[in-house]
Amino acid sequence: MKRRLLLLSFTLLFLLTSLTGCWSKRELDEIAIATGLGLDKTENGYKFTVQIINPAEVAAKTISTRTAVTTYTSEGRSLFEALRGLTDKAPRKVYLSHIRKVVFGEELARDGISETLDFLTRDHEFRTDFHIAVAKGMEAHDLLTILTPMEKIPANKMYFSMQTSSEYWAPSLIIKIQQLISTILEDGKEPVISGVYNVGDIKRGSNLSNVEDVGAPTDVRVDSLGVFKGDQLIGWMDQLQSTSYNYIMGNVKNTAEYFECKDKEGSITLEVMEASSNKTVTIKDGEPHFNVEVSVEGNIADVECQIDLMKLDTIKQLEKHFSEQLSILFNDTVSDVQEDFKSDVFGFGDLIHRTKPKYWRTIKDGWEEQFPEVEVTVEATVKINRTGTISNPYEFKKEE
Amino acid sequence: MKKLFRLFTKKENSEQTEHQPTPIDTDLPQNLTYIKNSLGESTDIVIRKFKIGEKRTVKIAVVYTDGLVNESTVHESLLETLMSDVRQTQLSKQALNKGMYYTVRDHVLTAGELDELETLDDVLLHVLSGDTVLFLEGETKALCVSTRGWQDRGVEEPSTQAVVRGPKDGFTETLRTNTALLRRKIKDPNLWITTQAIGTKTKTDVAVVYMNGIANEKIVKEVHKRLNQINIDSLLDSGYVEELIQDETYTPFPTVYNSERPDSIAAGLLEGRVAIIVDGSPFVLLVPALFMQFFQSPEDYYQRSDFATLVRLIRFIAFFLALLTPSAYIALTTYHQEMIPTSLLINLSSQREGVPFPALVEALIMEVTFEILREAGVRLPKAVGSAISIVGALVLGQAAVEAGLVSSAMIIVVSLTAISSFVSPSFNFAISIRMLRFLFMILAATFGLFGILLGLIVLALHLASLRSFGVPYLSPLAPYITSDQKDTILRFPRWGLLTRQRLINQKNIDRENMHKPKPTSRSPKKGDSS
Amino acid sequence: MWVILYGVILSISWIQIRALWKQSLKRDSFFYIFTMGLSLTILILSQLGLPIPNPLDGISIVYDPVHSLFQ
Amino acid sequence: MHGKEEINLRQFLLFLFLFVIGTSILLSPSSLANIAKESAWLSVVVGMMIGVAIILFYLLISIWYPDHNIVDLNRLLFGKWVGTIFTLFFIVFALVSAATVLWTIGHFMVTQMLHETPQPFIHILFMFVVIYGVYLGIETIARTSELLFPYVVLLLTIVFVFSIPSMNLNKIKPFFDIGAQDIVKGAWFDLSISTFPLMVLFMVYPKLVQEKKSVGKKVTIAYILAMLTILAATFITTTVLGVEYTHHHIYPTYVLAKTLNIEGLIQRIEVIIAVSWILTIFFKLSLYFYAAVTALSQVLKVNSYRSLTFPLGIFVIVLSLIVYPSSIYASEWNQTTWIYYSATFGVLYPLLIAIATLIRKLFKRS
Repeated sequence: MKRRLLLLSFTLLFLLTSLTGCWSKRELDEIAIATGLGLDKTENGYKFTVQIINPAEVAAKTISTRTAVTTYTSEGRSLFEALRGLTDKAPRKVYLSHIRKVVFGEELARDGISETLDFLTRDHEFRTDFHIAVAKGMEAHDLLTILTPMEKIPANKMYFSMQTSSEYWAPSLIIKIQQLISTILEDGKEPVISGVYNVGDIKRGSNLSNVEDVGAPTDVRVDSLGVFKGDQLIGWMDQLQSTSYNYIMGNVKNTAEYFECKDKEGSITLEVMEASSNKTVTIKDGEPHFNVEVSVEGNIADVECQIDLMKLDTIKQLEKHFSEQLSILFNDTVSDVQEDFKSDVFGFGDLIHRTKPKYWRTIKDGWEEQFPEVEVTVEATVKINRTGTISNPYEFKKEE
Repeated sequence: MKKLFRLFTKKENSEQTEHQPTPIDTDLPQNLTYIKNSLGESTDIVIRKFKIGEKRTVKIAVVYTDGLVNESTVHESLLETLMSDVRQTQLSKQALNKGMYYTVRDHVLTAGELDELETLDDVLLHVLSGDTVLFLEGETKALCVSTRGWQDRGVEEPSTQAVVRGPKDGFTETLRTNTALLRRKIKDPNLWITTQAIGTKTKTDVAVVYMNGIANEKIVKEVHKRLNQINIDSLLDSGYVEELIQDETYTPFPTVYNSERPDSIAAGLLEGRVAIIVDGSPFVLLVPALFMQFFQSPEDYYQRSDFATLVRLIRFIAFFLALLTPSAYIALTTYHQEMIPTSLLINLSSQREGVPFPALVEALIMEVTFEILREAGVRLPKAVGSAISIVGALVLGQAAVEAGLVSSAMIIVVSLTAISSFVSPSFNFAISIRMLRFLFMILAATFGLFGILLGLIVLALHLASLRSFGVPYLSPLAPYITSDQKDTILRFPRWGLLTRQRLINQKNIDRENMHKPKPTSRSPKKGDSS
Repeated sequence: MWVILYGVILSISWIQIRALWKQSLKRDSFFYIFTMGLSLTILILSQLGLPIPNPLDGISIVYDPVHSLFQ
Repeated sequence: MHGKEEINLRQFLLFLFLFVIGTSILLSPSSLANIAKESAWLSVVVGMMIGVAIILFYLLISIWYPDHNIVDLNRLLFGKWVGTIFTLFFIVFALVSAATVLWTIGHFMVTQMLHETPQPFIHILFMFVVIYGVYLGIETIARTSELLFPYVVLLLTIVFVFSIPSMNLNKIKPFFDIGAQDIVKGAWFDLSISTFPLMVLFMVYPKLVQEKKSVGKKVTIAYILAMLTILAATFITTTVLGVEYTHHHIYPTYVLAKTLNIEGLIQRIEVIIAVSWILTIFFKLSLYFYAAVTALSQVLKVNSYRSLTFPLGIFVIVLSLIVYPSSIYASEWNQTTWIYYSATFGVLYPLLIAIATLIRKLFKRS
């Protein structure tokens, strides 16, 4: 009896599920996979641009004349409204879980991005593994229309070039949403977001002919950092500043560092293999003093001036020279940031909070005004490990 | 179950009332007429009447079934002795005084097995089993000589459960051959065999085989009890017995193990299990059967232990693949696209462009097609079978993709499932996986991974609720028994397998107690100390 | 959808109650019918959009003083 | 067919483990990060220490009364009428707990995985599985727990181990900055979800704890392991996601798994957390439900608790549909009422039993 009852109940249950289920079902050919998302400000709301993959083109084995991606744009008073507004333009439901890149238009970034961040984390379709960037000096919408060579999907191109450059090139930095939100929420810390901008003509970039050229005249670059205060963009760091910022934050993994030779013509380039930074704070007379130690280890990669690398002394001199150069650069950057942006992107306030919580409580409210005045010393130490596969540079006779 | 038993007991009562055995009459012709009438004058029944004795005064009749008896035995040790040898021999008077019946019984018949029968029903049964029955005029008893001997298949290599390494003999349809095969493997007085006939019409011999002292007595008793409760007209294969004695009727999982391999059954007996051999079936049953047993092949014990463990792991993986691949594919592609890596998702979705059916229907079409092909492959004559199924699969698969009916990823999914489902060393276990697969597909199509997970929980609950002859089906995993893990998923080296499973036999745990032979040690001191 | 669900519930109940009745477990079947009736009534009422008192609100009322005490 | 059902000590310990981590592994980090901020992990440690004392107390009671489950105990100590009323309170507690747990799983599925599916149907499907399990009996559930437990551990380990590279200890600095009051508050909240309800377990199976001599040690170890799992979940989520981000999410552990990405090889594995959570919650819900059904069947003196399983299961479904009107109500209720409600049964009630026992002993002596 018991058996039969259970058998029956489960048959009925299966019947129930099979007859009525499938609420959340989306067949693969019913969804439009979005890889890039652009958010812009308009007069009365937001402009929402999605870059959608055309799977048949991406996976196609034959060359066709259609593009691998399509962008759709819609406007709405809120982001969700704009997203739903897409349904009358896009033939399928836009699926956001595979977004690789979210780009804010500069105008929106300057106005503040916190409202959009709410949407980006509240909606369950968004994952957390996409990169965030700001379109430098342009609308996110325009940026997303640029077609890129090699990588058929432009958002992927941005994603991957950022991924590689963050590993091998100091100025760029990957920012993910969870990091961004924590930074905005927590006291004594301001965020930076990497900037994306185009080179070449935008109109040309959105045409398939752009990728048919060997040189691809229009392309996308990812090497600059936008400084935020709270959730508002207030300015851009140049490449050197971005590099220093990453050194100070300990974000650098592997990069190249160019130095002028001391007393001689030419240059030496250091391949940085390891870099770390250590920030400490001491309080003297109720004023915080910050001390940042950046230690850099690397190999000599490229020597373009005549020096004797085989001498231990030379290496020591080089190390000293490099350390000085870097220290100057870093200190300049910190003071520039303090003066120009007045935004604590280095997280000095957070450092006090974490290490000296009691003191932090006393200065917490005035930190914003206090930050530009605090004393920061950055000290860089460079260590050279190897000199590459050859010892001394070749002495080629140069024809005058 | 209870209802089932009730059904049997009812039948038994009605059977008893209508059946009354007919005694053997002193009148020989009357007996013979009765036999002829009972059997409808069947042409394969041979009745030979003649007279014996010095003066040829005693009428005698020999009855046997043509084809079931060993002709030469009947001729040489029965007819010849009776008709010619008896006359030539001088029997002592004392012997003759007792009457011809006793003379024949004690002095004449040279056959090994001899029985006395008192009712005509017994006579019929023995005649139909291949024995030869002698009637003497004026006697109420008949002599039954065992002359069984018929054409049988002979011991061949088993067609299922093939192994690369290991014995290649398989059970046959003849009960005696099968018991002999077991005896040849286990020459121990404790190998006990009891036989009973089941089936009111077929009178099939069913033998219960177990190792006395090793097998759990409770289980042996339970087997006998359940066998005695069977009351059915026919028993054509061990499958009948399996279905009638299993603990749980409504389960897709087999709770009785069957094998064609004497080595596998012998190993089971030595572990303390009970074997049931049914005459006429080369498949011998083994109880209690546990879930883990269906992942174990006899070959595991003939190969090196590390390899055997690896193979068992592969069988587990294949089990889950066979059960879940289509449903996981459906769930991922229709509900959880966020879990598929982007590039793979793009590929999959480009394949699905233009496929008219939802993923579930697509999967069902292909799975059902595969099942049809498989069934056809089994039923078709061997010569065409494999060719047709291969061509069918290739052509159907290829054409279906090209026609845009299914996506090519689905073909991969279905083939992976199909191949995985044949990895299980036990055929009937694979069937249960195949059935459950469809349920999981429906669950996946309605609730995605949540549905699959709930299905798995229900499956686990169901498996945990099963018992095979009192032993929890999932043991030794649940309830977990540490000492039995040595031969469950892992297969320890033989030196680690010196105990028997806990739940199957409670008393006689140790298999053997000896030390591992070490190679002759080079330093004699060390050797001495060990 | 709900109709099918009610169908499932009722058919399962029917089988179970019949089984209980056959074993002449009257007490069991009475409480079966009682609890099932109660559950189904509340279910139907909530389906009809009638406000069902939430037991948690009741518990909250009891514990509110405790909470304010600790606060 | 079914005699007195018994489970062994190992199965009891598994129940204890699964019961403790049941809901808390996914829910606790968020609320703890809200209450105790950077010291959330410290709250769990404090909770663990208090918790050990509490479960040893439960153990003591069940050693006093090995043959009495909660219904017998109530009748024995408080008399027929008062005892029955106490039992009814207990049944309501178990049913309400079951309903809230069921609501939680439904809400989780709807917000995170099955967005468009109506929540009632998830409740119904899940509860049907629970009813099936309870119908098959506690032995079956115990065996199932033995079968599935390795998977729960394996999956959680995968998530935890792969999160280690992205941990940043700076995110939980400053240590000990928060007042002791808030840490204790956090500990209490953690106990209210994980430990106080354990009373249900000890009251329903008092027989088990008699089995072996070292039972106290084993129970303590199992409990500490479970709390360490919660500690790991809290610690890792706060160090990876940061305190603010953690408490802004309802299911931070799930978000944690979402952020995992090990060199592109191991990514998109949040379903692992969902799977292990559904498994643990299945056992927690089954145990609550089993406790309610058996207690009720004992009060009503019916032949077998099985006959009440299905109707009461439907009742739990109905209850789960109305208990929490929204997730805000849920978290509010959990933090303002539940912590006292569960403490009533987790602390006050055992104390009452202890006092009653002492009084009884005194009376007997005199």
